[in-house]
Amino acid sequence: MSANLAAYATSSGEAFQFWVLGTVAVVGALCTILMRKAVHSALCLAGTMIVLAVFYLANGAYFLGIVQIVVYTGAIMMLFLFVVMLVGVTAADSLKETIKGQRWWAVACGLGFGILLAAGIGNASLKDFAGLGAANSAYGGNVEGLAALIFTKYVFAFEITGALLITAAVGAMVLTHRERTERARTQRELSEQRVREGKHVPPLPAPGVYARHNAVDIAGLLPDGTPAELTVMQTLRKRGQIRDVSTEAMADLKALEQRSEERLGRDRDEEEATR
Amino acid sequence: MSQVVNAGFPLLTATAAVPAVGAILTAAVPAARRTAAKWLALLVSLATLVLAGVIFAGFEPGGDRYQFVESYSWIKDFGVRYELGVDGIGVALIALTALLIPFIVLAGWHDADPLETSSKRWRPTQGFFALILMVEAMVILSFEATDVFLFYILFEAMLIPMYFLIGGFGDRAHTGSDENAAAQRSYAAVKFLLYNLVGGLIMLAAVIGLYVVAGNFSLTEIAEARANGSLEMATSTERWLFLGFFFAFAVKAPLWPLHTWLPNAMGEATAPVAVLITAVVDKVGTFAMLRFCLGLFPEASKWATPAIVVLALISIVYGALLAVGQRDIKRLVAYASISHFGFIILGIFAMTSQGQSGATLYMVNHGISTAALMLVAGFLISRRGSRLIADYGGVQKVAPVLAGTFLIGGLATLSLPGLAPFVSEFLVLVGTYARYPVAGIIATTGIVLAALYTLVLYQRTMTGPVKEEVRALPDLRARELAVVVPLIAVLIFLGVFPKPLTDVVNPAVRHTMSDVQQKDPQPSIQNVEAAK
Amino acid sequence: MENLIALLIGAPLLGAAVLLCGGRRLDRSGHWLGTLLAAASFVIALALFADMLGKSADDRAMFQRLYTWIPVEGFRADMAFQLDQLSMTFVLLITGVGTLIHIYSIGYMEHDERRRRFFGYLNLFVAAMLLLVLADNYLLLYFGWEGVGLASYLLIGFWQHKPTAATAAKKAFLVNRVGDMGLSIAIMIMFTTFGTFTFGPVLAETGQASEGKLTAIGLMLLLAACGKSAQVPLQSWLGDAMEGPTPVSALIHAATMVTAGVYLIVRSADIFNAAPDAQLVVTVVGAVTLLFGAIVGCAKDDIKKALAGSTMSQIGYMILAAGLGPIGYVFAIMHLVTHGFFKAGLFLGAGSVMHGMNDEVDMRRYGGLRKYMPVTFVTFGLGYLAIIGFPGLSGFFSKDKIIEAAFAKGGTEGWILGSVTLLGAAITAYYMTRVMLMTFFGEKRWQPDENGEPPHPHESPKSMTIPMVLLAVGSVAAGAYFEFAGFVEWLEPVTGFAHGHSPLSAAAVTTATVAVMVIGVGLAYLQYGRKPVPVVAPRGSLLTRAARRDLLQDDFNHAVFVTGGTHLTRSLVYVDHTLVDGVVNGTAAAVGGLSGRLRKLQNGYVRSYAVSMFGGTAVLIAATLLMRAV
Amino acid sequence: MNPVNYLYLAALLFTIGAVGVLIRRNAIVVFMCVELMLNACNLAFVTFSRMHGNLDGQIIAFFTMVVAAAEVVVGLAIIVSVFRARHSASVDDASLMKL
Repeated sequence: MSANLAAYATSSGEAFQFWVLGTVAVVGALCTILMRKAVHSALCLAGTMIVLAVFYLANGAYFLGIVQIVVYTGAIMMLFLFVVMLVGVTAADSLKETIKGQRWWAVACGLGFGILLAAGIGNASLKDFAGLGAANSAYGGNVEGLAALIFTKYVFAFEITGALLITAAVGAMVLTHRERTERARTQRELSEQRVREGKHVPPLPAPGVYARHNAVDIAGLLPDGTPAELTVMQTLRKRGQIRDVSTEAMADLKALEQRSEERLGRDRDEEEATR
Repeated sequence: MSQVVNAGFPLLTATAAVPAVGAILTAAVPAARRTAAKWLALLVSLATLVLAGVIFAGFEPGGDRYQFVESYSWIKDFGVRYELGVDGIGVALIALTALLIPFIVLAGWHDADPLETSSKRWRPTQGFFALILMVEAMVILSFEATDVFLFYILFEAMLIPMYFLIGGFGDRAHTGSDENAAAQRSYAAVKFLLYNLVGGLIMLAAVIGLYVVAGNFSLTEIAEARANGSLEMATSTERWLFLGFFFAFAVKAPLWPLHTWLPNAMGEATAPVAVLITAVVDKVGTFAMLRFCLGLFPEASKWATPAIVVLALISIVYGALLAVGQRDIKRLVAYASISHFGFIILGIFAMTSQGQSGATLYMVNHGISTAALMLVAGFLISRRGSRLIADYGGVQKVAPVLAGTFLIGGLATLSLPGLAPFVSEFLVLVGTYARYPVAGIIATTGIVLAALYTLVLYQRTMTGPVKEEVRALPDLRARELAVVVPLIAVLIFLGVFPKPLTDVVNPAVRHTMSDVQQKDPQPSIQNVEAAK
Repeated sequence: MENLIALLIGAPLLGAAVLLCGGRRLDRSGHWLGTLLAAASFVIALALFADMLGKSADDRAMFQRLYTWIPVEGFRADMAFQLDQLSMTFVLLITGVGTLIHIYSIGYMEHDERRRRFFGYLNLFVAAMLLLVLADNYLLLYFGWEGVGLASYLLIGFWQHKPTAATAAKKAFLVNRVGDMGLSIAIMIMFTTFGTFTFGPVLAETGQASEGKLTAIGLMLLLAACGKSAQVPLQSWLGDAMEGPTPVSALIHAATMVTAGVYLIVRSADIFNAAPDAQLVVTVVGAVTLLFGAIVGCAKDDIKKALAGSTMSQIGYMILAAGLGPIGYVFAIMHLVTHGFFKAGLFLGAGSVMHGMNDEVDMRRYGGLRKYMPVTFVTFGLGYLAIIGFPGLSGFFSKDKIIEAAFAKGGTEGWILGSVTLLGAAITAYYMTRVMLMTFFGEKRWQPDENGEPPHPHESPKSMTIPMVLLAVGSVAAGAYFEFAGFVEWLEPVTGFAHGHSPLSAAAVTTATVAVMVIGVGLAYLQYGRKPVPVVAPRGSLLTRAARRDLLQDDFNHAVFVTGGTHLTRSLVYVDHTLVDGVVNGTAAAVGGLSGRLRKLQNGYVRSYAVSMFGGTAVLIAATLLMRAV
Repeated sequence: MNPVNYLYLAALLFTIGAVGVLIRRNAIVVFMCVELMLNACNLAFVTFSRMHGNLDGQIIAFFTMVVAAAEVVVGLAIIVSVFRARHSASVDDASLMKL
């Protein structure tokens, strides 16, 4: 797609691209808000963003299109994913609404808002559009044009956003970083403490790792079949991400016993029959 | 008056600035130096008194209507000016305010001492005196303001220090638990604030309306424009604006049925603060009726007069009857004040020279007489620790000087001739009778009722057998005498020789009468002697 | 000489100021100072009197203008004095009797620790009373009028520790205030009618005013006079006022202050002359009070209250005379002066008796005192003879003239008024004889006081007896002196004088007067001289019982004004709290309730707030679009 | 095709984002929705830039991205802190503002 063409007219190719990718973008957006797992939402959002990057390119904003992919989708969304991991990637949100009427109000407002926006756009006289050909070629290209503006007209705003970014970086560090206020206790001290308190003197019990699950989030079962939460690591316990397989295990056990019973019964019957 | 005169020393600004600066300095005194704060406050108030004296002496009764004029542009876009000027009424009331504050400070000397249990860094004393001085500054400035907007700002701003004075420094003499008293106090303070805020809001609407109609805020310019016909105002517009202003002033004054905040506020506040409310701050309301209601809306004032006269009469009789029924000394004085404010408003709206002169004198005299009565009552209450009349009896026997001064304060309240309030009350009555004979006669019953509540109060507290609880009551101390004796001296002086006051008030009343285009009713017989 | 007028007032005023502000260091000398200043005032009065006598009859009035008291647009009240023959008469009476009573009080109040203050109040009273009679305008008169009311209040309640005294003082002031209302309304009407309230112009212009206005002024002045002079219907305070020390009763509530009403009416003679209706009401009030007081006086066992009833009745005579117009004014004043002498003497005598009887006031517990208190007996007896109108004594001359004038009113009115005055004279003789007999004659009925001490009657000290003697001399001689020295001519320039046309000859009236007097004395003798007097009062007839209770006036007042007023104030307090305050508080509660509901919208959920924001944005956009569309 | 369609798309995405902010409780997802709204705006800016024929719209979009990046950094840091303290990333749990 040549720059000139993109500048003042929309080719039928672009129209096709718009309708296809636009659909993808909307679906992605919808999935973002409807997926129960945050990680799925993030991935859907990333998809929408990539589609938007294509649209930027189609609109003659080459620099922004690349930045959208590299910075937004590549960096920011990945940051999201990191946080999702930290918070618990497997955690699925309940989509059940807890505030009375909230969902209906939200949808109603959204509908109304959207209609109003559309009405506003429809009302505006947007029939003529100039195209970017001249603007992009004035300094020899889109990037050069942007640079000319950023470093002249918008230089102060640019400098201030720089300051903002640094502040944000420092702020994020301050917020998340925890200064250790006391010396970390050595392993020796920890074990001595355990002995003194008389709790868990031996190492903590291992999780109930089955071959089938191969996971550390499954509590080991006590002899009566109830899960021992102590066996799961602290982080997962706090997140509430313990998978309880006790009922499953009990059911398995029961089935096993029944099967063996049957087997034994059949054997006995056969014995009796043979006798 | 449109030309701007800024020559010379800004005396009016200085008179308001001295207490304002004094308030800030007082507030800044370190926590440990309480006594220094008190003396500072007293000195500042005395300095203000000196300045007020200079104004009083320098005011030329025969000169311009507004004197000592200062005018500076303030908010250009809306034509708001910092414009000051005093007429005789303003001079009289500034003098009253400046005169009373030193006594209020002196009377409240120990009212805001921190309790022994309170923290060392807690500095109520500084705050108390600073707030009093701040109120003084605002009240004085509001008597001087000839710009409606400036006046409105002060009218409202005054509420803030008053709120803290009422809610923060209650009477330590109360019945029931401390928590209960604190709740009552905060109820009273909030009630005071709400009533006055609602009044102020309505006034704000009227102020804006006035701006829309007149295009500026200058009292002198608007009045002049109205007088020479260059500013036409539709009848209904004028009436609505008048009502907006009047409502705010009627709340402040307070006029029946907007009076119920006063007994609460005066009952719960300390006696000096109660005096501050009724003798100083409330005067802004009646003063503003004279200056703004009559000055800006003469036609509407005349239109509303019958209704207002009726309300004022109700105030007089109703306030007095309720005073008779009170069991609490300070609430009794509060209801008595409501009755007196009825007289003041009656005098203003009788639209006769005598009535308006009387009303103006009444404002001054009521301030002094109520101060005398209330402050002595405060001394009494602080001794016994109770506000209930029934808790006293026979005080006259153990503390004769206290009882004597209390009686004189009471006699001033019931307008005994020879004491200042008589002159004003009689003028109001005569002025009212001249225009509305029936109203005059009804108002006259007020003098019987005044005697009733005053003497019943005196009889129940001061006479009779000495009650056990009051047996050890000490008589007035030197500081307290220093408060009461000058006030009584002023009462007697103005009672037999009110000329210094009438000299400054008369020309102002003449101007007001010409504002409302009213002439005194002439006697039915033209007397040679009287014509002279 | 004119400049001395202010000094008349100034001397006792100075005394009052010094004594009341002076503090304890004056306790030992204060009474001398007070007496001295009162005497000084008397001396000044004598000097002015001498000066006045030297002038021609029409040129005797003197004026002194100090300064303008209240200068207001269209309203001027001067601090100015007028001393004419009428005022002079009063000034002499006030300062003369006042000085005597000051002297008497030195002895009477000797043991009271607050004697200094008592003298201060007495001086204050003298000053205020002088102001009242010297004022040259009604407003200044009002000043003095209230001033004497205040002094009366302070002196009745002098023994404030007694609840009865404090209540009596309050009652006196309040009832007087009702009268004062009349005076202030009268001044207001005057101001709107004449544009002034100075005596000269007002009285000179009465001819031009409408009769309705004048009648209104007259009635209002009468209301004032009723309050001050204890006339029906405002008489109820006088009996209670006897709670004050006896010298006070003598000076204020017998000789001077209570006669101020008479002064007011006589001073306003021109107004009343032009308002016959008002005059008629005046005479009716006088006649009713005359009988009322006399009946009450017959029933009281308290010696001072009996005398108080008598005072009321005698002032009734004066008011009646004043209501007769020019034929009566002079005699009203004449009776006023003679009454000042003998009633003051009687009260001082009563005080002397109480002084010797442990402050006992019940006459049923006296008896046979003439031997123990000879001076008191003689002086009291002379006063007694004077009041009942024993021929040749002062009361005889003055009362006889009033009775004569009453008949001279003419017509049916004249007959009725004349008969009433005659009847009054008979009752006067009766109750005064009763007092005399019960106190000084008969057997001893003395009872021990509450401490169980029996009384030891003794003659009072010289400081008390000398004033009594002097007053007795006045009681005996004043009438004859006035009769023959030309009292009528003295006052005529001020009050005017006219001879009435009596249907009865002067001799016939005199004979009738003496006859009814003898009948009254005789009846009393039959009842109290021949029979022993019981110590405990018998139940008595219905009238007696009513009279003991002041003919139920107090009961009426209590039922109507006190009880009614209490209910009214109570209900108003309730209304104020619930209704007036309630409306406002109700509004506040409504707002509070509404905000309580609205508060629930603030559920703290960010998302909920976000919906509001979002919805708000939508509404804003809609509004913008609509505005553009419009 | 008229480029106005891009604007309609932007409006649609913005609305979806807004609704998402309102109905999701997970703070991270809420943030994602905010990002979606910002992106929708950017799309509008870019389209306007094309319509007007100058690059200012793109500049604004660029600044939006920068600010969004800063916002995300701080916002996520806050989420992490809150999560540490309360073991929850639900915005409904932070409802201390109610009376």
